[in-house]
Amino acid sequence: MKYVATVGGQEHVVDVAARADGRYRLVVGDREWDVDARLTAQGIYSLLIDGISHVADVVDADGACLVDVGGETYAITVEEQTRHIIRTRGGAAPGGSGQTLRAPLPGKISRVAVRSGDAVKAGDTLLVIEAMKMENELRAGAAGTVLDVRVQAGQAVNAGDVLIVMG
Amino acid sequence: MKYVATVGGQEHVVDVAARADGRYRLVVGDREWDVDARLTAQGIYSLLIDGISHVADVVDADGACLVDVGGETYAITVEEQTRHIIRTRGGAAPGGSGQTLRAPLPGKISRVAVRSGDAVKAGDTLLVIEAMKMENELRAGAAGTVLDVRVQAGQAVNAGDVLIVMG
Amino acid sequence: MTIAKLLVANRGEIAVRVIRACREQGIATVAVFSEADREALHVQMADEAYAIGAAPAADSYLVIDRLIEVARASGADAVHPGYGFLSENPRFAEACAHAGLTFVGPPAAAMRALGSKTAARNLARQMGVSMVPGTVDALTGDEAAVRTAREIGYPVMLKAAMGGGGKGMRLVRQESEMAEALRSARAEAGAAFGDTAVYLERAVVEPRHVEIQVLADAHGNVVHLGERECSIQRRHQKLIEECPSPLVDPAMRQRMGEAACRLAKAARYVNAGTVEFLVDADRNFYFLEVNARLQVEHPVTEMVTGIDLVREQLRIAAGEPLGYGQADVTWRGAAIECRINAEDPFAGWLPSPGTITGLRAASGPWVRDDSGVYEGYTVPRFYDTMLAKLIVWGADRAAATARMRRALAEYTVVGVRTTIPLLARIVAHPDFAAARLSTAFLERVLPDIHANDARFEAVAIIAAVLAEYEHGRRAALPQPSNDGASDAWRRGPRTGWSR
Amino acid sequence: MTIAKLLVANRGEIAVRVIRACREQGIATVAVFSEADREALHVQMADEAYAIGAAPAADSYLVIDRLIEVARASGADAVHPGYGFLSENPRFAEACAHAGLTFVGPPAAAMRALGSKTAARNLARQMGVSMVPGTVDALTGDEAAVRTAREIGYPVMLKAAMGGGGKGMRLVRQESEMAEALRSARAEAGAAFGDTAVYLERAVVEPRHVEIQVLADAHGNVVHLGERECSIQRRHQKLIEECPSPLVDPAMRQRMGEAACRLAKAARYVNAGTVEFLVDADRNFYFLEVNARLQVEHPVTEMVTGIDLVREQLRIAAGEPLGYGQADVTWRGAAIECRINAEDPFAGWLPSPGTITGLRAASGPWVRDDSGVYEGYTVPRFYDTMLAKLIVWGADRAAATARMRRALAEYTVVGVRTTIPLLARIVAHPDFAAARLSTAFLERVLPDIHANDARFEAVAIIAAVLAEYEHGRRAALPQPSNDGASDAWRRGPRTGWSR
Repeated sequence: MKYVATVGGQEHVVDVAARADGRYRLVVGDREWDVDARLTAQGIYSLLIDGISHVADVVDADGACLVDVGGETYAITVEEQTRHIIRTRGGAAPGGSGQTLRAPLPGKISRVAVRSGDAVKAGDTLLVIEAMKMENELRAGAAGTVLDVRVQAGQAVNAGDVLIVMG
Repeated sequence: MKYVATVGGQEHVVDVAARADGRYRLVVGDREWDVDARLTAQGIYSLLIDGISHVADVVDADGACLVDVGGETYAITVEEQTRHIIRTRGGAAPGGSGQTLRAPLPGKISRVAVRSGDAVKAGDTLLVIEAMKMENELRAGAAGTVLDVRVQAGQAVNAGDVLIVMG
Repeated sequence: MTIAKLLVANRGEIAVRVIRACREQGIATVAVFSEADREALHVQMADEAYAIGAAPAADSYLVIDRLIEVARASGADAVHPGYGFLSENPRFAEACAHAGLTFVGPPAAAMRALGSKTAARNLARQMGVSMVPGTVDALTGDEAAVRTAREIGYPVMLKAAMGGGGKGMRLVRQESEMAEALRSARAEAGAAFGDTAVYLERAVVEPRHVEIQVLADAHGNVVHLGERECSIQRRHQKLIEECPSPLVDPAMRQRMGEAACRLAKAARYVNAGTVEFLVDADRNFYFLEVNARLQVEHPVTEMVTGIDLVREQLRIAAGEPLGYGQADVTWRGAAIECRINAEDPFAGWLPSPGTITGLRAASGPWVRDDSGVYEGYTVPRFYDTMLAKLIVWGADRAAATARMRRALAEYTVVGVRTTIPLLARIVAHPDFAAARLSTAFLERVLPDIHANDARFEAVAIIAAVLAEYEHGRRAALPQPSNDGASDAWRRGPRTGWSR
Repeated sequence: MTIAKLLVANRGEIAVRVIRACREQGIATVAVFSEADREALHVQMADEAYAIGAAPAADSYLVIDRLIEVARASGADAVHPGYGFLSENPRFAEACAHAGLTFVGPPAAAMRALGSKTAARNLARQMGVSMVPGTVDALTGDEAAVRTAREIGYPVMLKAAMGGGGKGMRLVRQESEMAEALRSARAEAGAAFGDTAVYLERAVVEPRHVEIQVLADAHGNVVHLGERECSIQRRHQKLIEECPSPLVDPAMRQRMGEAACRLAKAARYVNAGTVEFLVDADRNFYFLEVNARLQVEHPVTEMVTGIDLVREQLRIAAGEPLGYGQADVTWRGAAIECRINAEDPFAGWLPSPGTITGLRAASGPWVRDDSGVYEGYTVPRFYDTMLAKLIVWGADRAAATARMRRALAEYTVVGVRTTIPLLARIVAHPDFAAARLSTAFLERVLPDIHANDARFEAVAIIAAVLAEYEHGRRAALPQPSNDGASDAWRRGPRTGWSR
């Protein structure tokens, strides 16, 4: 079974085969790995690779999965190779486009700093969202023009809600 | 929905109804209870009853379930009332009969103290099963005659295996 | 007036901490919970628990009348406010007194004399405790703020009069920042303490934060339990605290302790309190404020002195004398506390509410986990982000540091992002080992600290692909029967896969 | 000869304990595991882990050659044996030495002089340490046993020469019981230690078990860390241990400590060791045996002295001097340890292997959980039943006792039966509070201890019926899609129900 794993913009082709003894044979790029892997608890994996013991936590985070191992965190997208080829030939990028500002977490809009038509430069405060008793400023990632403001101060929003559309 | 809960030989008829707000109304015998119950983790329940906070662990143990609450443990059998009526009218007793000695846990038979035909009195050692580095003596619960010995020393057994049949 | 049943007017780990202390003293406990907290750990651990209102604290944990009502109805004879919320609100202390409830904390009068920073600064001045120059009273308006700032010179610090934990604090580098700083400081102060009053003082550059723990009984006995250093902060929120301070020697400890006790006596203070100081590069200490309550970081003092601070609070509130003097207080070894918050330090410190799907707390020798959460718990978005406090003790600071590194490496939280990876990097940083501490520590070392390097990337890829692979295999399996499915729900999951 | 990488020749909580100490010392760790232990916690916590054979210890954890082979192949330069298994086997110590591996424990010679109880009794006699009358050497045959028993008079105690933890011990009340007692004692000793030798001594009636912890470095420095009382036992298996002993005052501690150090010096003992004594009703102490290894109950000594015993073992093995003397050893407060075993004390103490489907360990102030298990772990049936050790510290014995009651009430293990309910009842028993302790304590109080009373029966019925009710409702729900099912597997369970 072949997959494409994308981490940090880098794509890796990974071939997996389960062995009779519950171990796995993986080929990542041109390197082969013999892995003894167990799911010891929900989302917590014990991996023995060439005698080295790793504990890796794997959780889904919209589309990608987050892997914590050895105190490091990696955001990795894994797709079956065939699906990956089809999708990339199609050319549509995964996830939301950079043109819309979405709520990164549920909370309450405490202040909106722009209105539609405003020209903003990178780093300008667009709005402030209050969650868990902290005011979190959301700033423009790049220069642009505000096309539409979908929320107003005092409004409660859920993670992923579109807040502002930029042009 | 009506159930029969059996604990310590005592049968209790229990009527349950879920409420809109996620609470429950139970009638046990002639007493009514308003219960706010949550499954906060696998097998661990938080119950608020008249403001008193209880944490109860409920696990299945062949047929019955074991409930740990407030440092006490209760073995309780719960059946739908209709099923209970049918079964009891049938008259078949639940669980294994006292005539057979079954292995209480997986292990290895380290010694068989009787052979078929032997007459034994209550408390006589029938056999010794070794598990977790301890020798556990199984003794006769009452006087009787050994009809059949199904195992021999050195043999590995699983929990529930019939070891000896008594008459 | 012994205490038989106590209401805990708080939530999270501190509510659990108080419940544990009560249980050990044979005191029955009453928890209160908002609509968001029905499944919180403190509700499960208390003997009784009652709903007090909607999720926002202003509609539940801050509603004095409701708390008094529950205390009365449940037959409680005492109230512990924890920290934050109403813990330093004299009106709450008075309401308890009027209702005949023992308030486990200082009397309202002492709270007024010390709990308000401005009042405390007045008293400290009278008692000859050195202070950072600034306004003694709350600022009346923006003009006054600008005027005073000009007098004492920028940078200046805005602080909430009722403040604690850095809420409502703002550093103002120049006059142009003053208006916005005042607005947000007042807003935050209002939300956190129900009082928008703020004051102003000169900002000491790269100070160290050192505080003295004080215990005072109702009979006039006052002792100090030495200091805690809490210099590692972000936006005035403490991240890591330790006892003793690597900076403080016995002589300095004695001087700071005496100043703190002098202040407590002058205010007729009773119960546990903390006197905070700023310490400059020349080891001069300046009075900062008094926290008229239990501190988040109280455990490091407990581990080193062997004194159970919550137990002492309960004894003092019940009118018992301390029963020991300053000479009986001894310090052994070193303790460090790390605050584990549901924030992602590598994604702009965004709060990370959600369900904790996996949890393995650190444990073992001299590791203490003061937690408010459990596996399966959903962290609500309405309250502060602290999940747990990880405390370690060691024979010396080096041993405690090594132990904290070990414990942070063990501590596994799956499902929500936490500050653990950042804390691990801080504790491993040479500046931490060398105790090069100041409130600017974090800003200074953050550039050396990276979200991750590639050393485990291959392992991560393998884990991710195997998860996806098994995911696919599972999906291909035949469906379990109704019984199978519901038994799984009932008996606990098959963590199968290679079983 | 500093230690860079250490192989832990053990499993369970003690392997985890050693790995933690190594991590704190910057020593890399190598775990070994049998076929039954691939998913054990020590395998996950170590830096490296290697399979060493089949599930039975005789085919894995007791195979000296295999352990040496793994140590060599992994590049380890030291071996820690933990307790039990090969920890007191001089042939293992020698095999390590021959392979150029530092053995973290006493030299083989000292082991032979003390590790064998019969040899130790000879030495103790020479050193003038008082002893219970009995045979000095291993019994040659049944006749010899019967003869000696007649001489010293019944009741007598059979003990394994290589013994520890009560394995291979039998009380013989009269001659008719001798044959069966010898048979089973030898069988148990053979299985546990690979040596069937047993000896015999007079049984002291209702003795108290008090032991002295000793530390000796390679340079002739020997100190004792005071005593532990381990009188609460079942079938010579310790259940609850504490430090200090309520019976021992400073003078008695000094006398016992000096006797223990004298013995250690005479045997040229190096590393951590324990000298066990029986104490009779008149507070006379009799030498019992030496445990030439780390004890299960070492944590209570650690909590009271502040000395990390495993760290000291590693330092001593590396050739470092202790660096402190007897006068530097101080004791603060009291500590208690409870052993949490997978046994059902209310069902004939039957071992209860199985999967731990739910686990909430006790935590918070001065609570230490030394555990070898985790939620989702399946307890194998091949090894001893100990899951974890729960240790608490308090300012005095009363505070520690109250804390242990609190901690045991918190400790939740779902899926396997444990000794927790019994431990909770013992710690709550008036005889425990009054320290009326002896090795007969358990037999004496068991009649007062009941599996349960009816006080929570109604709540239990409600919980059981609600579980069944929701079980039925779930079964009635439409099946989740493939994706739903596998996502649940992948993301962690929906603990839904009222969510």
